[in-house]
Amino acid sequence: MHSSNNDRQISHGRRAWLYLWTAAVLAFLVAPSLIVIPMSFSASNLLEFPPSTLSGRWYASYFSSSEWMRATAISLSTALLTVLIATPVGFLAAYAVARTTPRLGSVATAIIVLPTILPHIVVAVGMFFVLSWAGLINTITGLTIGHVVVALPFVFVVMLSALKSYDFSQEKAAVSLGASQFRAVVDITLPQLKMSLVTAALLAFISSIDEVIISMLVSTGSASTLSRRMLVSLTDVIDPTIAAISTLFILVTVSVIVIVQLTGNRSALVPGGTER
Amino acid sequence: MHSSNNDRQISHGRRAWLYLWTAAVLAFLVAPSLIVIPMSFSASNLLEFPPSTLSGRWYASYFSSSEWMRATAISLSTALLTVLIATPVGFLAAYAVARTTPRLGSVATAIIVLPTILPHIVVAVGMFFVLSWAGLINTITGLTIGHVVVALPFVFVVMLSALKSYDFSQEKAAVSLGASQFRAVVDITLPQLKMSLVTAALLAFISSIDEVIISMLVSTGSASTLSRRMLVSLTDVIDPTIAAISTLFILVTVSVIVIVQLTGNRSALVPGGTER
Amino acid sequence: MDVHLPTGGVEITARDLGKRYGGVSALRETTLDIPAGEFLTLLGPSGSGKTTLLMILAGFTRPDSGELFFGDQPVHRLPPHKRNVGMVFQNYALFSHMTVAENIAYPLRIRGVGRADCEKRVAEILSLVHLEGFEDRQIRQLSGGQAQRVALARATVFKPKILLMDEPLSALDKKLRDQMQVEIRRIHNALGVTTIYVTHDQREALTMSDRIAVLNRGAVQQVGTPNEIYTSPKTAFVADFIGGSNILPLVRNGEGVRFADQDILALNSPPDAELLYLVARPEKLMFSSSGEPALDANRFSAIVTNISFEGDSYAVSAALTNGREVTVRCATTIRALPKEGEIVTLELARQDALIVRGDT
Amino acid sequence: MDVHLPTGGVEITARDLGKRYGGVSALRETTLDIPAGEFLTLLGPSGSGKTTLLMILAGFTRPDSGELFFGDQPVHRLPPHKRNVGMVFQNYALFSHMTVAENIAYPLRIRGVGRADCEKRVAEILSLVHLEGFEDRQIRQLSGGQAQRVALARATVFKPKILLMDEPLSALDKKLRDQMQVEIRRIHNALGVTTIYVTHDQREALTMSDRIAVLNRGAVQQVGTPNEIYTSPKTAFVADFIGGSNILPLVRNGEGVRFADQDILALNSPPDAELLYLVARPEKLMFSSSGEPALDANRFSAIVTNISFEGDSYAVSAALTNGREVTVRCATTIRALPKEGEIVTLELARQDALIVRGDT
Repeated sequence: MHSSNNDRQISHGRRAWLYLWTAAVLAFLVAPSLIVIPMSFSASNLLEFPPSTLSGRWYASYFSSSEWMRATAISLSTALLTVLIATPVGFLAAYAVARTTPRLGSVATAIIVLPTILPHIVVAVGMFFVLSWAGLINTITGLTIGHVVVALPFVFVVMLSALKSYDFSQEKAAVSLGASQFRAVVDITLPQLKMSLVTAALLAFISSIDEVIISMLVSTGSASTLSRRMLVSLTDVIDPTIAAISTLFILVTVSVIVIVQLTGNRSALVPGGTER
Repeated sequence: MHSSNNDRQISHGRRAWLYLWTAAVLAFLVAPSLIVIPMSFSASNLLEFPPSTLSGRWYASYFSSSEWMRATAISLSTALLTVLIATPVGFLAAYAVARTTPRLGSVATAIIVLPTILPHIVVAVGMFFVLSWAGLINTITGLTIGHVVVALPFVFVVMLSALKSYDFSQEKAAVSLGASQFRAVVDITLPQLKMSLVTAALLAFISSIDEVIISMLVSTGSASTLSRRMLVSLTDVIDPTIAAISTLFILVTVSVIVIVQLTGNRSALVPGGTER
Repeated sequence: MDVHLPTGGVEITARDLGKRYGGVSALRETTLDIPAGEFLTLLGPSGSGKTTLLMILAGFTRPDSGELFFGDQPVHRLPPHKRNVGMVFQNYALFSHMTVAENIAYPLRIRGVGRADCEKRVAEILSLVHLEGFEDRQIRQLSGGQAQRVALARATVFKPKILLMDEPLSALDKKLRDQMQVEIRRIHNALGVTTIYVTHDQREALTMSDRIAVLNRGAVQQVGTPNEIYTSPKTAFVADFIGGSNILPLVRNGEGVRFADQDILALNSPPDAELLYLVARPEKLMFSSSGEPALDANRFSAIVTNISFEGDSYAVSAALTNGREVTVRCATTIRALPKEGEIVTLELARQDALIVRGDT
Repeated sequence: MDVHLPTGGVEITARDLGKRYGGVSALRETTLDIPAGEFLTLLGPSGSGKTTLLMILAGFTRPDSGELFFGDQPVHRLPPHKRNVGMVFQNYALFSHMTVAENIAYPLRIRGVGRADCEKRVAEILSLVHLEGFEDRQIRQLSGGQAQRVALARATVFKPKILLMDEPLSALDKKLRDQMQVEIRRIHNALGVTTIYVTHDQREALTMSDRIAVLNRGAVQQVGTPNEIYTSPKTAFVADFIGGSNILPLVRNGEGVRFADQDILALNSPPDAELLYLVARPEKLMFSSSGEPALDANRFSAIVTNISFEGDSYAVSAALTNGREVTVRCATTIRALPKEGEIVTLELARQDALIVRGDT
């Protein structure tokens, strides 16, 4: 579709307005996402942009607060549990869907991605009712169940798309060379999907850390997650610590994505990539 | 990759465990999402599953509450404004990205999808700071700006994927037949992307209706959106009206998706589809 | 070193193998005997059942009926990984996360062959396919022809008695394909393994095979040497699929046959079938010079409709009196090339006129 | 009705057209004169610059240098939609949301042609491409050949004086391609429009063209009629690309040339170039029968390395004394086919031996 030849049919003059549009859209999108970074270094007790004096006091305030630290610990352990459950389950579901008939596969896909299609608030409400009923409100178990439901579609979609571009004839070749079906999956398929599995796990991790609405309902008081506590703090008083935490969030997310991209690209040069 | 021949290499016996896994995963995913439906028809003041007596009282309670109705009106008008802004802007951005060089395109794409990559809570915090600064807290304008930032990536991704599978040589053919570049887009490209534009607009609509976290921060009191009010209600008292509203949410979302799917499939049979 | 290589082949016996998908016969009951060490090509258009038959041999497809023996051993119930059959896939299906040596050693590793022995056999087979020193290459660094050789090495390193190849050259360009055809035959000759080769390219089949089985719509039409298949096709489909042919419908007339009210002199007597056709290869049709009729030849009056220069020859299209178009191929050295619109007489010698039955 | 159809053609004059992408010449300075109404084919492998040249003619690519005239009108600064040139794309590029009639009427609609006139001209052109009654068909209901005809109709309905075709038959299978080649020539003859046709298929170029321009690595190698190009190639590239050829490197020796210490008798005197090659078509090499040397022929000793049966002929590979492999094509009726390993004498008559220069 896109080719360097195609470009040339729109002259640079005509493209100017497209560039302008794009630039405006980009500025509009980036500003709110990144404004917290300069704000977080303000020395003032009030929110300031641009900050008049720079300081790291709000970072200090975050790391020295036992409440924030506790919330962070809860977020991290829930996210880790979510990854450990959602990644293998999501892979197996995707493998089953990729190998079954198209009709059965699309029914299963529709059901698995249901929680991402339905309004998040509805899933949270349902989850709240189910967990209340099971007596799991304010437990890490309950929170993890909620987050797995949210994270699973991400793992599933990443693995399904990897399996769809994976050349299953390699598995078949392994079988023709004497490997059992199980051994072919372990020897041939899994090593080639390594990068996608890492990506899927990281996505599951981030989606759990980021989840607010279910956390809002099922983990209260001392069982609060980090993102829940941020939201609640902001609706009470304006605390610049939030800007510091948001900046750390951005740092972690961007690092993870950069790492995935870099290893992803390296995999095009060294073995282990899924391309061929 | 997938072919009916491939299927046959896994015998039905071996596939049984795959089916079981899938079924378990599906049940686990569907339950919390759909449990609100039976609950909403309970006659009891308490949450019950399964409900002992059926009634429509919680639906009546929703429709007769002026507070819920006001929240619904705010949600709907914000969503409509969001659609009207995000759809054309997202299409133009996607068109520009599709026609520019791959390098410039991928930079623009990365920036446009940034709000979906960053933790939602971070975007909400940044948006809160920006809107406070601009004095737009508790206004529909402020809320709409927040929702456009969230909805735009959806529109962009849908339109970009449509444009990537669109055969630009049709535009080129129109130019070779005497049409100006602009006329070629209007006569040839837009009519063929009709279905994708509708899908993108509906996605923008749903994403706005569904948005809670930005709404949580920037619209309070009488300016509350529906989803925000649901979340706040649940953290205060357990009000089964929420189950009724959730059920209505599911109904609307599923109807929209079914309509898109049906028209999408019809477009494969009648003109206007993007396939060829 | 090469002394260890010959693996020998084993005889393959297929009895009434059949396979249906839904209501459709992908392969009608097929019986086929393939002697040990033969290079047999399954040739046919897509959907002819050639791949289904290959997949039944490999064990990836379970036949609905029939029996299959490798030598004396019945294998039709054996899963594919226990059949000990080498297979080369259309897209090579090399393991992209392994080096060339790791790819080739994989079947040996599974069979628990020791490290030293493994290395020796990998080096041996790499030398056979002329890829000495390629052990540590990555798969993505290989050209199409090299990938093809690695796939061939991997499928034979464990000394299977049977080698299956599924259109292995279809992804290569013409020059490389010609070269690999010679290479594959050479390796087949060196190993002596019974080889079943699937292709839709009739030229490839003619060039490479000991015997060819021509398939159409799930049924074997004819099995024979390339020469037999080309010079004595048994059905109109075979005549048309192998080399271009003019196929003219015949009407039975007592002992003989007629075309457009004209008795036909033919090489063979009409076979016992309802539909009969005359096969005339384009290079066997001649423009009759003036009035001296050749003895023992069929003569047709025709009008020239198109002349194409094709470099080494002309392709002349001509409409016979009943409207049927035939193609005549003549050398560029021809003395009198007719013009478009000219009325000519075409001659087909009796020994070049073959009568075949319609498709079964 | 057909009286209205002929649109006539216009002469195309290209002067020093060149195009670079980054540091690479996609098209070196090219000068080309195409008389009104000619069917000219641009033939070359991918990356040879043939598509770049076509896109410059269409206006989609702006040349870095040179001038372009359609008749007397300079067009090299004109945007594509003002050039009034018909174009058929490789994938047809039919508007999939419009019917056949709407597709064909689109260029008329843009030109403000009235409804009634539109309908009349659509019907007229549909009858020319033998698609009467297809007006209301959807694009997705068309077969490949029909889509091809609609694309052709759409590109000619507004009576352009120039028609550009970019590998229009590459998506069709062989039988349909042969048929469409004849069709396209017929429509060209009916309209008289100057046609530039891009292909990488040498057979297609030989069959269809008035003249062929052979391109390689951005440069035009030779322009001539199919017969000239085939029988008198000027460079080794052209000889190799058009029909199979044996290309043997020559060494200049005074007035004459030598190959492997042997003086070569040739049709032409050596051209003025550094690298010289002998072109020997496979069908012109003969096995010399016994000891009676033909007068005026080159004789080469060779050892037969491979024999392939290809149905209508044998392809015999033989290694000359200096190791070079040549291919000899001989009819299946040959009396004494040599065997693999046999030493043979090959004969090439003087009138079949052409000396060409290396690629420019």
